[in-house]
Amino acid sequence: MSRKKPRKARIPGTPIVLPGSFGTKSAQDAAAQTRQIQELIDLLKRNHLTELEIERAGIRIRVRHEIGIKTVSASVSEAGQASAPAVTPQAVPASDLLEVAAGHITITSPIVGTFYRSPSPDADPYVEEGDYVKKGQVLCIVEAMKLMNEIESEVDGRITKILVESTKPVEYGQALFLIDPKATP
Amino acid sequence: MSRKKPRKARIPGTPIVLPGSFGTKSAQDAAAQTRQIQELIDLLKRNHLTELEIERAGIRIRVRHEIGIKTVSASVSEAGQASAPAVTPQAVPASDLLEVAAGHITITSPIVGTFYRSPSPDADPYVEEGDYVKKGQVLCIVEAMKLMNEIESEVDGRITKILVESTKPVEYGQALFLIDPKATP
Amino acid sequence: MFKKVLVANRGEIALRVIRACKELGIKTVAIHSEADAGAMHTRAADERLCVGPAESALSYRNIPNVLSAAEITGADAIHPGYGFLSENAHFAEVCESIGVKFIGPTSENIALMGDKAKAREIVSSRGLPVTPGSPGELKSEQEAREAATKIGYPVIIKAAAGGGGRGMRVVNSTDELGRAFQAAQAEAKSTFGNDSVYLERYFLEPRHIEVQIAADVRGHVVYLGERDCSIQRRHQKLVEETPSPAVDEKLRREIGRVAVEAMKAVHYRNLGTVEFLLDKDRNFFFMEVNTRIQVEHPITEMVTGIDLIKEQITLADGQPLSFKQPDIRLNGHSLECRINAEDPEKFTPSPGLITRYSAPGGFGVRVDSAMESNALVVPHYDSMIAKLITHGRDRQEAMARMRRALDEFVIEGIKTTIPLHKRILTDPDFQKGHVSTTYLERFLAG
Amino acid sequence: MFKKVLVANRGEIALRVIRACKELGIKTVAIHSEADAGAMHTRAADERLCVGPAESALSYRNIPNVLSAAEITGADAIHPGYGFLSENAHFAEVCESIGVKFIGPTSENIALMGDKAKAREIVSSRGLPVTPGSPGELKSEQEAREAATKIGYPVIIKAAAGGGGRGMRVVNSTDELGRAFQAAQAEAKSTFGNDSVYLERYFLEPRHIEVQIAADVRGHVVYLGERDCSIQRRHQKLVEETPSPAVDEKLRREIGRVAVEAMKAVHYRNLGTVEFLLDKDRNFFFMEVNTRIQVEHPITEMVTGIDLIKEQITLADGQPLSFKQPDIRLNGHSLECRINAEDPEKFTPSPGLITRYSAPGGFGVRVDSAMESNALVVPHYDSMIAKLITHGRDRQEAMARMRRALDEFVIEGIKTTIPLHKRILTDPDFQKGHVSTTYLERFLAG
Repeated sequence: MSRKKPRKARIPGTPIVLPGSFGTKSAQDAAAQTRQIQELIDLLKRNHLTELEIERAGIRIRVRHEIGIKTVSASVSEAGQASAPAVTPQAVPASDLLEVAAGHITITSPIVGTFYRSPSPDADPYVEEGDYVKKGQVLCIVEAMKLMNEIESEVDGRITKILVESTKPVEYGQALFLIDPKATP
Repeated sequence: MSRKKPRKARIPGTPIVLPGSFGTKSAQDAAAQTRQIQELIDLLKRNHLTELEIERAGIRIRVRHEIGIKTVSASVSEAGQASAPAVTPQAVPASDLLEVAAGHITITSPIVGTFYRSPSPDADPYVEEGDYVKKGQVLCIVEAMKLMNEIESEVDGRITKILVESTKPVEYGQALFLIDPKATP
Repeated sequence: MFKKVLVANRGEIALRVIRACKELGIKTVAIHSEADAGAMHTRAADERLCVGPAESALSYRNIPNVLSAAEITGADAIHPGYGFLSENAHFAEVCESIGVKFIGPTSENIALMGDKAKAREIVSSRGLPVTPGSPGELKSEQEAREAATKIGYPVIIKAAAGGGGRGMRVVNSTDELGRAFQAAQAEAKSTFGNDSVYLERYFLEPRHIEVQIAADVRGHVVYLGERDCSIQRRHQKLVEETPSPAVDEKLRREIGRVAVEAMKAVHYRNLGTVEFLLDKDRNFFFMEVNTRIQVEHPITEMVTGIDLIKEQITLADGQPLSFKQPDIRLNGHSLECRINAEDPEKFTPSPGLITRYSAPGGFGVRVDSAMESNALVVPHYDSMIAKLITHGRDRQEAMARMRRALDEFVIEGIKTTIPLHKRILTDPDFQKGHVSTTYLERFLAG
Repeated sequence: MFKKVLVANRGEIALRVIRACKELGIKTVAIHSEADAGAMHTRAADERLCVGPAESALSYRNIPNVLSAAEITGADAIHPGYGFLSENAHFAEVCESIGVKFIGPTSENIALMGDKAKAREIVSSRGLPVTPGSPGELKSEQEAREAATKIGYPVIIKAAAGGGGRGMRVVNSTDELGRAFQAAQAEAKSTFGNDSVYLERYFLEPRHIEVQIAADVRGHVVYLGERDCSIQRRHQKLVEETPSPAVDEKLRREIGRVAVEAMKAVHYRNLGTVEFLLDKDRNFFFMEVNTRIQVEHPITEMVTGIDLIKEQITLADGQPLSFKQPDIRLNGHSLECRINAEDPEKFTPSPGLITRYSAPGGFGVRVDSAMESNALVVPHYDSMIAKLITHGRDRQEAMARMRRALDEFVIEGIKTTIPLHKRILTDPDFQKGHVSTTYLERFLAG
């Protein structure tokens, strides 16, 4: 799980992958689940929470409300038929997280620090919106404790949005870039 | 309003009358109102309340859950087109209250005191279950502060249930008798 | 000791009394109106009983029903709280006559102190300072005019049976006297059923200082410091504190001594509050005695550590005072904000459903309230829904704590006076302790 | 004074620190893991920042991320709370090196007191009473055998880097020693990464008595009374109180003097707690020093009136102590019950959604908690969800108040230890104050 690596240089960003479906078994289940998710979203909003997670009978639903970004995202992962353990100290593997958005992959910050779009103040930015990038290409730097941590793209695709201004602080897990993995030059 | 009379002998009981309908204007209204009432009932139960009353735009809804008797009763009264005053210190007139039950009238205690079924320990009870009673007939005594208050029937009918044992304490508004007003000897 | 106490009240004070009884191992009976069925105080008690419809005259003030409730539940004492029957001498007398202990002063104490003019007369006759005014009831406009001329304008005409600002008229000059006298008399008659009025000097920017006293059946009387209740709107207190920023140790002892003497003079029993007016030159004058536990009693509890409700109960039981005068040490400073279900600017009542309620907590914060999420604030009674009380090592800390507690307090679904309290607590005049009974009026206008 | 404090913790202690900062007019930054996004402590702060995933090693204990969070938010001090990084000398040192004030003792204080054997040695060298035991680390089984023979059985082998009962073995006779020594060493190695162990006399039914001390940069040290934390289950405290029923004024002064001397010997700064063992004959022995604010600090606040978190902050700022030894008066009695999200009989964790939360209130009741209705108790951290603290004029009143407050406390949706606390509070032995560190084990078995 790349997002659990301790701070070091060249930490690749953690992509959030959009799945084809919620992974439910039937249309009925899907409808029930949608309702349940809606209820959770309501509960979330009503209580001014930013995150709510419920795990029951192998289904895990997590609803999250990014107060800064003002979008509601929901993720569902199914742990199969076996009833899930009561206590799950492990975080969900990044690849199981789903972004309910326009089919884009999000590159998030794996550490807390200051976001820089270029290697030095007078250098050009690593990337601009609209650029095509390759997996492994450096997208930005997050500086923490005087160390420059280069953040790489984990996919090929096109930068559709740069979400943070250069020199701004970023928290752990904060979305930095949106990449369209289906775009080709 | 008889229920507001201060304590004195021969206070007639306060009947709770069952209406034909909720008095709504259309089927649609009725459905919306039913939903609203259901919501209130849920709110009531969820919060372990015994009573909840809402007044808005001429509609007044009151839901009540008698913890002792374990039934849920709801009452609705319509104050016409005029918007109701924000503050209504007046109690609902007894005749507007509806008992959602088996078409029976409830005789309640207008005072706090001790319930006696007979005028003296060695006398016969005023009435027994199954008896036919006339409007104005004494049904029982509620003793308070050494004063014997005779409780009369406000309707003709048949005593279908005596709800309190003799010598037991009763609170204000406590149901004492159920009377079937449609029964004839 | 009592086995079972009936609490003849509702809301936070009913809950307060029930809590004290629980800690003393005494069973409790809650009474309630139909509007309060399921209210928190009824759930907190061991037994509950409906005593009438929403109108308090037919339920909480309904003496036959309240006494019947005590009778059928076997309660051996009644705590009246404040308001309702708490200062009803007839009720206290009937309780005594049927062998149910009234937790409060004697019916004679209540009757005497209920007649404000007479109370002033007695206190004055002992050589204690009372506000300069007519010696007793004013029989005519002429008498009023003579008294006013003797005392000097401005004067205030008050109803002898009064309270809460009703039947009061400020008179600035001889021209205004005639009309004011008649108006005050008429209002006294219509409000209290008694047109007896008296007259006092009217002070500009005075402080309302009151002294908590406690007296046992042996006649020992102790004072528990003062409370400064100068922040009032239309004679309704909003913020109270102890000690008063205007009272030093020497003045405290003087006022305390006067309060104790006044209470001894009338053979007072149980808890009571002696109200004084403190002028700008630190002269103080007796105003009246409140023969009940007061809304703002918690701030005295915070600085003395003494549970005043428990003390009321044990005193009513005939036990001696649990402390002597030298035991009373005032530790730190305490403030109380009364949170009302009202628009914080227009002061219109705001009853309704509380959709979310979350009270502040932590060190030095006390909340006395019978509210919770999904509770209904019914429109039939007083609008006060919570008392927020803070304690600190000094006034600065108590104020800082109050500000952070007000910030934490969440009450949604209705309007409350919390925003007003936040404004007061950040006002430089308040922070410096520069307040009087006219402070709030100016503050709201400014 | 600090402008902005980063609170490197979560739950009730994070909220506690934020409240203190608010009252001091200091801005706050909350950090949180992904599992705690939206937790109450994050909403109470002025700023909030995610520092990692649920696992505390990658978030709350993640030194680079925590320090980066301080850096990018411009915080000039960090309060570590308890647990997590609070007793990490390396963290304190790095804070100092980058110019962010660590609110707590010096890194040297932490490092020294973290080595329990060395701490005992220093204290013992000053002629202060320590539990009879090996002078320092035991290099071999043979050394352990000699030390045990000299001290007399039973003895207890402890990990030098230990805490919380890990790496401890009671040895009743010479036969058991070999196996116990090896087991303790292995467990110390695996738990703390350091197989250094030492040995002490093992007492039957001792009391755990700890003394709160505070020290400023000028070297003034004051003690703030003791806390009796004898009620423990597997070395986890459940109920604490002050004063201890076993400590009178004379003993308090003796233990206090020893605590102050020990802290002066190591040039201690800021707040700390000196733990003692008190045997049945009222002999007391130094055990160790906790170099953090403790969970049970509120009971000391209740009886002294002093806000210990604020004192930590002003001391870290270099200000002198806000009190001298004679200012410390213990008013009344205070108890704390730790409410855990656990099955009250099997002690299995009970995380989940709190469907209804209603905390007790009123006089003498304090709740420190970051819970509310619809809050989620996440399974990743400590199970303590609330501290219920009561204060009374005496032990009787504090206990009665605790019983009624426990009755009022509503937490639905998960299991809590409230039923266990109710049982303890009504147990005759507890009520008489007849407890020791073995009390709870017997109570649960009985």
